[in-house]
Amino acid sequence: MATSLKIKNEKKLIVKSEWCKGCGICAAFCPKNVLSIENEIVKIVDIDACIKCGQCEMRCPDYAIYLGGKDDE
Amino acid sequence: MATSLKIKNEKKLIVKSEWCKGCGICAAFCPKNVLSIENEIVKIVDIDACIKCGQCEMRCPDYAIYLGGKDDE
Amino acid sequence: MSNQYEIRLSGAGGQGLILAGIILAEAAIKDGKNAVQTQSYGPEARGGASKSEVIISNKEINYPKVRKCDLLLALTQKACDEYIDSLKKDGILIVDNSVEVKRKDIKKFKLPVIETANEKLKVPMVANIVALGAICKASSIVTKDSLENAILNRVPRGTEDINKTAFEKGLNLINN
Amino acid sequence: MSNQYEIRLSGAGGQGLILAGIILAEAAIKDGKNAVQTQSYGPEARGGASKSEVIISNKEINYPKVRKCDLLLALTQKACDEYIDSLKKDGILIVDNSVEVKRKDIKKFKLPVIETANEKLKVPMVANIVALGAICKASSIVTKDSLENAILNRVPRGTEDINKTAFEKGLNLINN
Amino acid sequence: MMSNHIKLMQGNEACVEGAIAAGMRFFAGYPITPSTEIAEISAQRLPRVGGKFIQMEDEIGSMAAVIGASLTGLKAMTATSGPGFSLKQENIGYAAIAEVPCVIINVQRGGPSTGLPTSPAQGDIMQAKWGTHGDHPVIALSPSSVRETFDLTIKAFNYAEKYRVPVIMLMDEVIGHMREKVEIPNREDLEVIDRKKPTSGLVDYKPYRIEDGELVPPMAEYGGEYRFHVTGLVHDETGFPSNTPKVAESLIKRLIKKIDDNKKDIFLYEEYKLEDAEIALISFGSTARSAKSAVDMARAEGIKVGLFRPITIWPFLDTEIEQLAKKVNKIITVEMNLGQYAIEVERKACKYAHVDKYGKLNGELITPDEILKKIKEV
Amino acid sequence: MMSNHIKLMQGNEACVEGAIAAGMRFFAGYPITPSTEIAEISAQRLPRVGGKFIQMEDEIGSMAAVIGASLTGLKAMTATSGPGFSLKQENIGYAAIAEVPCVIINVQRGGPSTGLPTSPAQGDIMQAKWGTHGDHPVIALSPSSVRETFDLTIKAFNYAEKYRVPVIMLMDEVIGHMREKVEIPNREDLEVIDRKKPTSGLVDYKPYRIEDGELVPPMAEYGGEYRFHVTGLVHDETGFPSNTPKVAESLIKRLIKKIDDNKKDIFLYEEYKLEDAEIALISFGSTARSAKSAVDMARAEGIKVGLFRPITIWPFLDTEIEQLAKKVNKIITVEMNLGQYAIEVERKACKYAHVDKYGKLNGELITPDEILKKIKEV
Amino acid sequence: MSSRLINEYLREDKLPHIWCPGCSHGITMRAIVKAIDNLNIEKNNICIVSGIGCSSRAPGYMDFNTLHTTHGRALAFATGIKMANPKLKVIVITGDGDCAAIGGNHLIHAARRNIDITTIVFNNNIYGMTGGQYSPTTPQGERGTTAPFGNIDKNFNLCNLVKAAGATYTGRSTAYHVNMITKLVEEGIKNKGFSFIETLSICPTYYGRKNKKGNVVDMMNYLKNNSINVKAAEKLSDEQLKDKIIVGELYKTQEPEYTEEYKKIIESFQKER
Amino acid sequence: MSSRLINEYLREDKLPHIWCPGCSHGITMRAIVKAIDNLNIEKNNICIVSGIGCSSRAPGYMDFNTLHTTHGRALAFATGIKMANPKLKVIVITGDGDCAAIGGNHLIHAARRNIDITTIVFNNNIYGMTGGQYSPTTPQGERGTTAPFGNIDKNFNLCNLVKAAGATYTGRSTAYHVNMITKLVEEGIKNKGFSFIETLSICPTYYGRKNKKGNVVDMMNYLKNNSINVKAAEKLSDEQLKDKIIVGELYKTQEPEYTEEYKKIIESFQKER
Ligand SMILES: Cc1ncc(C[n+]2csc(CCOP(=O)(O)OP(=O)(O)O)c2C)c(N)n1
Ligand SMILES: Cc1ncc(C[n+]2csc(CCOP(=O)(O)OP(=O)(O)O)c2C)c(N)n1
Ligand code: SF4
Ligand code: SF4
Ligand code: SF4
Ligand code: SF4
Ligand code: SF4
Ligand code: SF4
Ligand SMILES: [Mg+2]
Ligand SMILES: [Mg+2]
Repeated sequence: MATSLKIKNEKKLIVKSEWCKGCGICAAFCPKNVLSIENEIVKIVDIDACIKCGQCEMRCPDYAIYLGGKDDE
Repeated sequence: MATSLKIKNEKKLIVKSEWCKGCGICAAFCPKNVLSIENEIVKIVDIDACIKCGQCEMRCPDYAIYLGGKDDE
Repeated sequence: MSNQYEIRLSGAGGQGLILAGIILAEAAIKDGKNAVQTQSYGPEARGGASKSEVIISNKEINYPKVRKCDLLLALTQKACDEYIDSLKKDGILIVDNSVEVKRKDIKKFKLPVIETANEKLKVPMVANIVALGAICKASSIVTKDSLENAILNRVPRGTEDINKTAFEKGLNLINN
Repeated sequence: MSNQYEIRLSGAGGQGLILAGIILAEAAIKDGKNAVQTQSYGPEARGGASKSEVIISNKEINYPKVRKCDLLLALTQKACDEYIDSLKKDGILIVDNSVEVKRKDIKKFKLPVIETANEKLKVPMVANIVALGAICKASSIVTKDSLENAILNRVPRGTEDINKTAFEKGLNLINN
Repeated sequence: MMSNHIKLMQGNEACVEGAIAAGMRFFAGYPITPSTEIAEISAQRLPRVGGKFIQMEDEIGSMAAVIGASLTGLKAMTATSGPGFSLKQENIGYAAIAEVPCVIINVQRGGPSTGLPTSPAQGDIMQAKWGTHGDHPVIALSPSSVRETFDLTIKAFNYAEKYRVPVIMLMDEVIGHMREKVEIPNREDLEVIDRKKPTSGLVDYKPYRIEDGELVPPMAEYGGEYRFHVTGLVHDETGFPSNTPKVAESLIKRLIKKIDDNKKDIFLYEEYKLEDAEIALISFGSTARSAKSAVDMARAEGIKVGLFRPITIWPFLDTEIEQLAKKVNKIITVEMNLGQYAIEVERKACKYAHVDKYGKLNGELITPDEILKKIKEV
Repeated sequence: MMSNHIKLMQGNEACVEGAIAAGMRFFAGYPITPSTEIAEISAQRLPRVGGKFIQMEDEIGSMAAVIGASLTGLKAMTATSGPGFSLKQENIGYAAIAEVPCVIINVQRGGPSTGLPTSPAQGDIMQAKWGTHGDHPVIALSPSSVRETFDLTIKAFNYAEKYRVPVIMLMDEVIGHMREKVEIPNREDLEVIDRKKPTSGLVDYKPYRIEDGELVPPMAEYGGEYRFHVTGLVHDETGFPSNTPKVAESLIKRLIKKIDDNKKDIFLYEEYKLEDAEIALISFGSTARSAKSAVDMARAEGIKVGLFRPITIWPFLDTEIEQLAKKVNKIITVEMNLGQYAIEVERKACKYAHVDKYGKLNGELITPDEILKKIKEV
Repeated sequence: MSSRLINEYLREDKLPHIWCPGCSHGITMRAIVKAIDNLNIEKNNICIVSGIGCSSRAPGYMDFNTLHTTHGRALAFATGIKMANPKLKVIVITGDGDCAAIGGNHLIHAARRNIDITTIVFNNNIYGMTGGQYSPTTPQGERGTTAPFGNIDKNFNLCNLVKAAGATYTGRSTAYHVNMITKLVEEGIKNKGFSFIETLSICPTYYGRKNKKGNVVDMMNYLKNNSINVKAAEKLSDEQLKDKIIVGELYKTQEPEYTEEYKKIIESFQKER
Repeated sequence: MSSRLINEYLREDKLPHIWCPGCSHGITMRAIVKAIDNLNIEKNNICIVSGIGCSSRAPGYMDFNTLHTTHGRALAFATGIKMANPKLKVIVITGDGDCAAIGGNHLIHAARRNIDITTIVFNNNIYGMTGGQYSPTTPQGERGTTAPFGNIDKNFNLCNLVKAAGATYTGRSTAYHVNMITKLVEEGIKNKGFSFIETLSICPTYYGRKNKKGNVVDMMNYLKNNSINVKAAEKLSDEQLKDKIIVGELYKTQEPEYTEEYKKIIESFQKER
């Protein structure tokens, strides 16, 4: 739980689609329905709703979605 | 414990000295000091004291002492 | 060796190409021919095969792997790029219409295999059967009856109809 | 090979014959000779060895096992019966006085080895050292000094005196 | 129409079908690529015929369970690949000295160690004979086709039961995984050999007593009429351990002799276009298929080459190879290793013919073209 | 007086002393007759020199622990006998493909299986080379005396470290258990070779990169400057798995070549009275002692016989045996098995000399008289 | 580009990894790396050891000293490493097949010795790599390719087994409870002794398909909905806990550590001189 | 002549056995045979399996179907036998080294499967046959030839381990408490499932000598004086139980037995036809 608290809000949600295998985990467990799977790849569908909780990053088996930014974590 | 009770009193204490290795267990745990070890072999030293409890037989690692008789056990 | 027909079915894991290979081989056997089917494996058994090969012949088949093939099916660009060179001159190439091909010295059929399965039939899983239909039409290596028979024998119970349809759609992708 | 002296020490497990063999070999080495000691094993390492063999030579020793021996020690009847035939004609036999021997063509020493240890010294464990004393006197294969030295080197600390006495008793069992 | 008996079948499947036809009623195994299908299909098939399948905790346990099951009278088999085959070695030696019939399938993959787990190889040829410690007998067979896998699995059981010996099937990934047209023979047409049971009285029964003129003792089963002791120690005819040099020598020599004296029965091989050949290829398993193609290709170019295909790998086809060497000028061994069978060939052939070897172990089946090239070189 | 350096020493003890002199600082083992003293003495000795001893749960674990320890930079050894040697095979193959230096002592006893646990044998000669699956390199040495056991254990470590290969010491019960006069050399007089460390930069470090003209990659250690990956899969010079046929072929070929190309350095043997010999005995380990006695006995009767004693068992002394075969008329191999080394000898010698074998496996050391008889027979 | 954690601790050039879409092995690997990051351990002082299996492929992606051994033997190799160089933090990544089937003996003996190794088992209740055979943790009645009629083998409770064998730290989490994995691994590494962390994992490709467990998300939801924290579980009856996955720190104690004890022997000789 | 029990159930021509004077293996062997006699099982329906060790030599003396296997593997051989012919009563005789060191994996897996095998371990806390090396049950601090400075390995509590692995019956007795061995073996055989009986044994030759435990009688007295029945133990504190040997029936439960479950699969196909 410590982990998600640490994430600061200036972070940006980044998708690395080359690594995405479209499993759907991130989308299913995003508390804000920010994500959706289209053509077996994750898509950000509602970035404004994103609360940067980091759950998608934490559960993505392929490290294809994460909160990044200048001062990386 | 069932075992020793079953043994009937008409049994005879028999030593098979060829098999005895003189370990001394029978003598040590005979409740009536019937046995003794001499020259690395068990000897019956006080047969009259024997209550035919069978403890010697039960603990002899070499089956060299036992209660036997006509109607073997 | 000249009456030996060598077929390579390629694409991504999960596209059912091993099953397609098995069905092709079984159809050939129904036709009274000899057949050998092989496939390639990923790390240990995982990963899944990305290609399946079938050799059909009237004689004994010795070397069981496909070398230069007479017919190549490629459902993805990657597969096509990797195997296109193994197709014989004047060989038959069946590719999904999403795939680009440069070679000219071959008989090329660029067909909406995946689209047919996904959009016409709404069952992506039957792309392999659509492809078999096309192969049947493009070559004459197995008879239509045997192939249909082999398909119906192998597909899961309850899916016979959709597969039959897929097969026919595949046949119809090539009109000559 | 003729200057090679072969010794077999036999008896029951637990009589310390392996140690005796080692001591003999070490004494020979102290005398500047070559020596090889081997032994026999029971089922896996258990059981314990019933014989120990030593070859002493001025030259390289090749075959390390004792064949026909020059000297046989037998502390039990069983051991004597088993090995008596391996003693060379005119070889030296040292047996405990409890042991019966028929062979005549040998130099026989029938000595109260065990009795000396048990009754004179009250330490059954030193029978092997008593025997070494007898061997030393009966043969001249190792010098008394080296043997005594070797014994004192090998026996457990604190038992030097009793072992020294045992050795001397052994020497004195043979008076010539 | 495809008859009921004609099927497209995978090599590993044919192995199980052959085994069941031979009477296998027990399988213990541990999954490993590329042999896993043998376990999987056995799990499916055995309970249907009243047999037993068990997945053990490892390969050592599998081999042990197979020996245990065989001692109760069931025909028993295990299947594995390189790493598992290495682990089974200790207990294979046990089966050899205790003379417990069993069949061990090794679908060879690229070694050493984990190596190339999904690629074919023929790198365990020597291991099949020498993998366990001490001199000991084994029989090893190597099929070249799916149908032959079926047939040889039956033979493997037959040899195992007849000679009370572990029999090893050296398949390879290509043969194990390829599917091929197979005509399954009728049950009635199959020769199935069962182990010989003792007939002696209960009192004077000795589990390892050899009857006059025989080399293999009849075998009772646990749970039957006779009670007996089995050990991996050197033992005499009573089955109890003995340290006597004579007993030891005669036991091990008999174990070897029972195979050696029956080579005629055990030697299997195929000759292809050897009648007038000047060059002989020697190859087995999947590479023999490539070699056959190469022979045809070479013949088409007028080169007089033929193929000798050992089916029995162990005992080594000594007399046959010597014969062959006398007939041809050159021998080329073709195997997916660095020349293991070649060692034995050289030993028997070197006086009579030049022996050359072609080996490869890059995870790919040797092609006919490569062989043809090699033929032209020598 | 006996000097400090002159001692009566047991073979198994000399093995440990040699190992410690060579720099062994890790031993993992599991007791088994007749090798147990090696574990016991290692347990006594190692902590005194700052080394580590561990008794593992079995032989598989022992072999694994030895490889693990070696990867941290320690010189590591294990010791066992037949059954344990069979169990170690899988991980010996791992050491071979991952190129982890280690020494495995096998004090041979009577096999197969539990066999004759307290009796000598030389039945694991072939297993030392072929016991694990797949083609792979090993070096195997066989001492004939207690002193040589000391020396060869040092050599075993030297080869292991120099060539990054598992080295197997094929002792036998006689050599392991006999006590003999030994003069232990001074530390300064011993040649001890340590593994070559990498010198490349951290960034472009590749654990299996071969420097020009070399065949053995330098070796870093876990916990040092470099981080690296080790696997039993076929791998490229980065140490990561690869399925490319080229990578596979070149890896395995290099593994074999690094030994083959250095045979000169690895070949050890002794020649005894061979100058004018018409008959050559070939024998190693304890039987070579019997053979030497037999040579002397035969010479005394005017028979021109000599002894060739292989000290290096694997790689096979091919050129030397061929040379020998050209020089003599007859060769007799003498070993406590049914003729394992003989197979290799036959292969190399058959063109030039008649090869006969004398083998025995009844649990007793072959005697000089038996050999003499055999000499007279041929 | 990828996140700092991935960039710093994984071998990015080896990614994307070979695991199937939705395989939870990637989730667990990241959670472990996160624990190492939280503990701030020097990368060169870490050695990660695995056996063979899908899970055991993890070390190949992790930028530490890494060792991919033979099937089932990771803990025996690791024991050699830890004994030889006790300053290394040794972490074993293993699968249910690797550690509990073929590797069971090394598991109980490493636990018994209380050697300072942290073992994390990616328990997906199946042999993934060889294609879906049942494992010693496949629940009774479920299917695998070698249990076509339902598995009759009882499954191990690995944490109980390892505790009975002598481990001084055990914990269980699931691929859904990622932060808990990280926390348990941190505690496991900190424990001077043998630590065992079981992570219930999902193999959609084989276990999921064979047992009709739905898609990847269904399987994750199963883990989410059927887990209960050990603290909460204490208050419930056995009946109520039936079919529940008890997660959290299960056992923790302190006992002499193996390599420290051995060090004392060595030191006793150094003093002697 | 010898007693009826010996005469009827042992192979008298193999006696006297090879065990050392005072070795308790002979006592335990007799106690087992007594249990069989009490249960009146047909000799041909019993199969006794062992590994390698002094203890594992027992089957050679016992007049049943007997199998002396490889070191550590008795339970795996026995599993094959029981699966193949479930009507056989399969009894495994093993040593602490044989079953808990090299054979540990087969032990926990046989327990897990709850296969109907009765395992009796002759636990003398040492490897007797190879000459006194420490075993996984040698108490910490004690000596063996490979633990010359005192054993730093923690020892297994075998009954606990096997219970955690899945055994449905466990019990412990000592070579002094002979009738209790017989009773436990009887109950173990009657239990339809995996039963495990630990008998604390004495090895005067190695364990006794190495650890200055006195003579044979002293060692027997130790067992006598330091044992406490599990019932009595329940009332005592951990402190009071320190260094005590808890004897008696330790665990008993009922669960599906492996070969019976497999039989159901076979029968389902027989019905099908
Ligand atoms: C000695 C040996 N036996 C069998 C195998 C085949 N094998 C590879 S991985 C594996 C099982 C892996 O299962 P698990 O450890 O649960 O890992 P997963 O793939 O499920 O993550 C098996 C049986 C092998 N490589 N080596
Ligand atoms: C594979 C293998 N490893 C080692 C041995 C050597 N060995 C024989 S018995 C034994 C230990 C026996 O100890 P235990 O089981 O406790 O029986 P005990 O002799 O104490 O009754 C060992 C290590 C062997 N025979 N086989
Ligand atoms: S969890 Fe990762 S791999 Fe799965 S869909 Fe989301 S981004 Fe793609
Ligand atoms: S950071 Fe949280 S809210 Fe934003 S996309 Fe990821 S899971 Fe959804
Ligand atoms: S217990 Fe048996 S062996 Fe021991 S002294 Fe008594 S009779 Fe002899
Ligand atoms: S039966 Fe009882 S009283 Fe009699 S000698 Fe034996 S132990 Fe003593
Ligand atoms: S097979 Fe299962 S465990 Fe292996 S990568 Fe795929 S999902 Fe993961
Ligand atoms: S060595 Fe120990 S266990 Fe073996 S027979 Fe002797 S006393 Fe018994
Ligand atoms: Mg798994
Ligand atoms: Mg023991």
